[in-house]
Amino acid sequence: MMSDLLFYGLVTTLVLLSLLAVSLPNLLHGAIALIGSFFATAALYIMLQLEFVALSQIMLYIGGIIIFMLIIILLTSGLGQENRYMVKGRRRAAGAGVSALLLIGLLLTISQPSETLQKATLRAAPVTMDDIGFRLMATNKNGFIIPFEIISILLLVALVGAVVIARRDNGQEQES
Amino acid sequence: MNILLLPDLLIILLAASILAIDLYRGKPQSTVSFHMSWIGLLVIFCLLIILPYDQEITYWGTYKVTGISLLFKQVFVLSSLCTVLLSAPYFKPGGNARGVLRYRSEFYFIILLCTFGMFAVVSATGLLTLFIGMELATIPLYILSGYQKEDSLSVEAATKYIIMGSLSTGLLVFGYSFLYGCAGSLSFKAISVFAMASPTDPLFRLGVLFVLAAIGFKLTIFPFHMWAPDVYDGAPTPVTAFISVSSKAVAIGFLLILVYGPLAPLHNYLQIILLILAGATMTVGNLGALKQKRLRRFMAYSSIAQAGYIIMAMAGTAAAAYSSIIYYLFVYAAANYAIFFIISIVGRNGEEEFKSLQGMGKQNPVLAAVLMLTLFSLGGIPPLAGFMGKFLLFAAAAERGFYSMVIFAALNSTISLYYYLLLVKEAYIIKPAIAPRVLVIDNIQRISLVLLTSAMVSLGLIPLFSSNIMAIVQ
Amino acid sequence: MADLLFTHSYLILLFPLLSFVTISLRPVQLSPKMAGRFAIGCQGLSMLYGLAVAAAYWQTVIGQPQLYPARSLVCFDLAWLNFSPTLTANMGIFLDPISVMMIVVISIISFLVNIYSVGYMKDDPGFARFFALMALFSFSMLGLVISSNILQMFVFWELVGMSSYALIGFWYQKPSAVAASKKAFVVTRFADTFFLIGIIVVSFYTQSFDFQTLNSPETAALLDHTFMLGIVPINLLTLATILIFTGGWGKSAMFPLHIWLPDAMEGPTPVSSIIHSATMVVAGVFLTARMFPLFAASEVTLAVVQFVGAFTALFAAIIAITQKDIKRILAFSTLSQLGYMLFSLGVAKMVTGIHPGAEINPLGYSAAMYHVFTHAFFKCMLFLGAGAIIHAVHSNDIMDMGGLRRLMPKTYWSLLTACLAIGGIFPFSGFWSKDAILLAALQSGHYIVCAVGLATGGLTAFYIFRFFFLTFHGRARSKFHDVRENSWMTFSIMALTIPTVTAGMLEHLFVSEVTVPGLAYTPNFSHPLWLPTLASLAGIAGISLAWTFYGRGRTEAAERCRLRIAPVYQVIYNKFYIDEVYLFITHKIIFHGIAAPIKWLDRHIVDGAMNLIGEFLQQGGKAVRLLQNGQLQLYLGVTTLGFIALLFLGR
Amino acid sequence: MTLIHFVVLSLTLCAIGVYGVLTRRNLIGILLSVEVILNGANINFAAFAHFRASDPAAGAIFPIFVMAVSGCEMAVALAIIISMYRRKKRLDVYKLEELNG
Repeated sequence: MMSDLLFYGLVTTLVLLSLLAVSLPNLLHGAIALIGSFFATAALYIMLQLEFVALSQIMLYIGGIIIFMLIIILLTSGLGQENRYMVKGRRRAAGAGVSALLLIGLLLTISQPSETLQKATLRAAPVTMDDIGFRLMATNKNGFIIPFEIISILLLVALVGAVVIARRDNGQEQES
Repeated sequence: MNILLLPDLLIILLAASILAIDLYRGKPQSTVSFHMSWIGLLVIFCLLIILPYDQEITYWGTYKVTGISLLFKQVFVLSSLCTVLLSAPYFKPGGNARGVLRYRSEFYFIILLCTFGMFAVVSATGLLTLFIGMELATIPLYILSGYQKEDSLSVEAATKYIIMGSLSTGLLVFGYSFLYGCAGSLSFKAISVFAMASPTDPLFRLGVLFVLAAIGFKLTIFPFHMWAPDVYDGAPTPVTAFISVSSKAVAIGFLLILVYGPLAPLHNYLQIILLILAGATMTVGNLGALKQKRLRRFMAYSSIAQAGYIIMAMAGTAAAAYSSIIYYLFVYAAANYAIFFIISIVGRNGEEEFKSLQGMGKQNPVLAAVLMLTLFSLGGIPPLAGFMGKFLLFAAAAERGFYSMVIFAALNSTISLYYYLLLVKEAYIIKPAIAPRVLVIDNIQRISLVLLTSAMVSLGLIPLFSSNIMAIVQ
Repeated sequence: MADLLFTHSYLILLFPLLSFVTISLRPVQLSPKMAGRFAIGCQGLSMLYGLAVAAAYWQTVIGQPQLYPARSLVCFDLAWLNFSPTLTANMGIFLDPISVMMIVVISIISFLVNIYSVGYMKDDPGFARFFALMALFSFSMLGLVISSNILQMFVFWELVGMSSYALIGFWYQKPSAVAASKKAFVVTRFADTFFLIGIIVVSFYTQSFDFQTLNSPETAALLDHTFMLGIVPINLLTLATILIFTGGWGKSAMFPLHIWLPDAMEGPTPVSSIIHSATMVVAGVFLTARMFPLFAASEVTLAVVQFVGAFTALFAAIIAITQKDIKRILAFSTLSQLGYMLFSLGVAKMVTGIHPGAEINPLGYSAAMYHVFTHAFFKCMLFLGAGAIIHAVHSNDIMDMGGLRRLMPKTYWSLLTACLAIGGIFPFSGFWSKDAILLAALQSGHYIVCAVGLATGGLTAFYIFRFFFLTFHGRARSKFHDVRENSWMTFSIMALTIPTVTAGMLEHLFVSEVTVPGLAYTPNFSHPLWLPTLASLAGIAGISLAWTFYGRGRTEAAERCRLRIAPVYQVIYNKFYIDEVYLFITHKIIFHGIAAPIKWLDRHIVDGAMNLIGEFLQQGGKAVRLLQNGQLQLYLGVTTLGFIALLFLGR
Repeated sequence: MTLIHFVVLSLTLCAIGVYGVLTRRNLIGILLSVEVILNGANINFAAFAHFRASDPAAGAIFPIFVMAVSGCEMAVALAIIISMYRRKKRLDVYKLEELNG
């Protein structure tokens, strides 16, 4: 009962914060709302007994990506003031209409009778950090060593690429 | 350890060594990385040809090398090789009217690793490898399309590309989550078992539709094609060529793997959707191409239409679809790269537009003839390879009795012939208003064009090749 | 010896290909003059080899009917493309009476036209290119006729179309030539689309591309079932054969797809002579003959062939009467003669059908092939002669000519034989082949078609002698400078008189040997004497009429007559406005602009529909561009909406 | 707290993210909205792993990979945006209109 209350509270917070994140006129506030929604998500993960995922959520998402975004927002604007571009009401309405239609479509699709949902039962044993670590390094048929290696390559490429793109060249300065 | 994994390892090694050597001899004008890349890719291609195609080995649970995946790898390596050769003048001062590209070694490094990502996609046996491979095959393209930093068009293209792309990634992840949720596991085998047991489950179908939409984005299927004309137009030309061939090929590989692998029990359900999408896509591509004036944008619409033809073949049986599509990819790659080489020649000191082709018939008849041959191949005129390719694609759909679709596609390809002839007209007939600029062709371009043209002619005539694909697929 | 010849029969193709490759890719530097000589040499070798193969074929196959009951021989047949384990396309050489006949015709005519072209193209800057393209054409045309399967044939078919496209637009500086080449290409390609679909349909039902399999009764039986397309019942056999025939329809320029042929006369005259009269346009007739047993299994298809042929024969002859451009007269004449060949095929019978009690009668088939043979020579010569005249007087308009008899005596006498032949005057070759065609129509009981043939014969004699008298007789109507006959050109023209005069002797050969494949039946060739008499009378009447109107170079009588029927004449003169209609449609489909009169829309509902399609395409193109307005969020919105549509579609 | 709740939640987040993608005028704002979509997908994974999967560890691992990938994507995107900002001095998505047709 208690957990249900907690769940609904978390869900409400999450949805509200997400809505704020996408609609607050000041981007900086939006980003902060997003951080809040990510904390709520982390809490949900803990309720689902996926502590490791919750940890990554906080460390990777909040600690890495969002902070990075915040820095860029600050870099490209004086404290988010310049980012208040006006959005016309018509456009908001169109966007809201399309996303509402999307939600209706999605919910209609899953509202059909489904075995998957009916057979859903609570799993007994929680996923431990050991499990995750072993699976990531395992070379047997359940292992994920290959994706793990590939993602390291991906990180390297993204790093190199981001540097190349974002770097200010000498020639470019002369031009502009 | 087995020799079958060698190409994949070699390509990573090649990329790493290019970056390492660049660190030691980091002169901006050094062409070491260029020579290393193309020689390395050529070696890998030769290796791919001599590997045994009748074996099937799974490495560490999630990476499987089969004959079909090796065929796809051939396409990817060839495409990268062409891109590397195509890009050579773009790094030289005066090599292109849009300005010079910088960071040569990084460019090749990114291209090579992107190619490795494509390798991973066609070797995947589970959703995770598929996902990461697909991302490795996509994220570098965002970087590459923004490579021409001085050009605001290039930056705009990159911005549009990455934002559309990240939306599609979001859809893709949603799709994976539903597939995983239904099957309870990430492996294709488990998904296949679930699909067999309950093919009508709405959650499962929702996952499939999510994945289809996301891959439709990469494959430029209507209505997910919107990014393509703008990105093709804005990105540097070698990158456009790479996106138009490799990115499309990997998306097709991805779709083939899913449609004929774990989702095979849903084929009856999927084929209708695929056919509708195919018909819409080829129509939109052809209509869009009718009124273009810029070469790269034109190629974007042309390749959208080609994607439509390719999807159509997926209504056929597995063997027919695999063999016709892989064959068509080779043909398509040859024709597209030939066009892009010609664009790069024209673009050396002029805009890459239709009117820059004017006067080519007089000035360089051989180049104009190559252009005409290529366009005829794209338009599907026998005995060029494009005809055989289209014939096989149409036949794959006809085999299942979708005659009306085949007729629709054939009429569509008649429209396409019209706009391909527009380019021929531009090259041969229209008199340039100003004196045409001198076309400079360097040796790399000349040799590449000769090879690509002979490929276009011989792929259609020499049976060895298509029979080989057929044999491997079966 | 004969076996050796057959084994290496690919050499017939190889020589022209060698010539094309050598001249176009220039591995050795050839001066234009040498290129011409080289092309002629290759063409000559190909001709000699072709004749040798024909002789060997005569001796071996026709001479030993017990060994070769089907009268055909597959020289070799290599697997070329595998489509599936059961379906393989081959690349082979197939010799039977009609392909051997075509080899002889094509190689002889190519050779002579090449010689002619040395004179005709003498000072053209594209001299070498011309010979290269001609060699490419010969290669593809020869490949077309000896194909052993339909896919191979289609490949060569398109190659032929491509080389024709390049040759019509040979003088690409002229906008009209370019427009004509594009028109020819798009119209024939449009028809070929249906041909290709026909091939796909047939091959997937029969799992074969091979002509021998396709022509077997089993194939016809396999295809002969009816399915419902919506609410319309459609016989698959009829559908498939009509689809395939559509390819020939376009290539042989039958009404209403004939519009490209008169315009194709923009090419150099030797091109018109070989491609657009003697060989390529016959491809449609050849295709029909090649697939005849399958076509004949469907009565509807044969009726279509017959009707299209008869209609075009009459229609084109009427238009030809009014033309003033020398090459256009001949172009319409070609259309009319092709119509003859097709309706002749259409009246041949394999199954008793339309007229109960009528027997199997393959005479039409033999007659059509015979007419292909004779027509090739005399029409080629007519074009070459016209080319010589144009070359000499630098004008295409017969109203500017006259009195050329004394200036060009050799051309005059040679052309006279050709005109007599096409006019159907005894004993020239055209008389015999037309006689056989009329007889075939009569025997099979198609009296109306027979009457159409007779009437067309009279018209033919009239328009061809109108052309002849206006050109050669009377006084010169404009000043000519320096009219001389070029010896390269006159040689070819005079050489062609030999078959024109003597081909009549081959009638019995054609009737007894060139018969429907797989049908052991010799046509009944007994004549009622009144038929040839009537045909001759029609021809003579036509000539006399032409003489009264235009003899001695007069034009006044005709002018008077023309004024009396002025409105009708105007309509005919403008080719029944067909070109205008097409111009209108194509402009709407292909070129935007030109606000066409709305009136036409009402009067020609079909054209209106076509027009609508074109407009639709253009508007669609605009819409796609409009949607692509550069606004990223619009793109994102379209993508999302597309996904929503997919959700509802996938439910 | 059952599976269906989580699925509805994640789909709602998807729609919210799409709304943001369609209405945000700032490029970084669009990227923020994409993060909302990805977050929804991750919740979906976690929920399926918890309630249904025969292989729950995979469902826990996938979100971590998604986070890493989205990190890469953001790094590249922000680099491109910086490059863009340098040329145009603003990040207004309406002004991306040089390429069209």
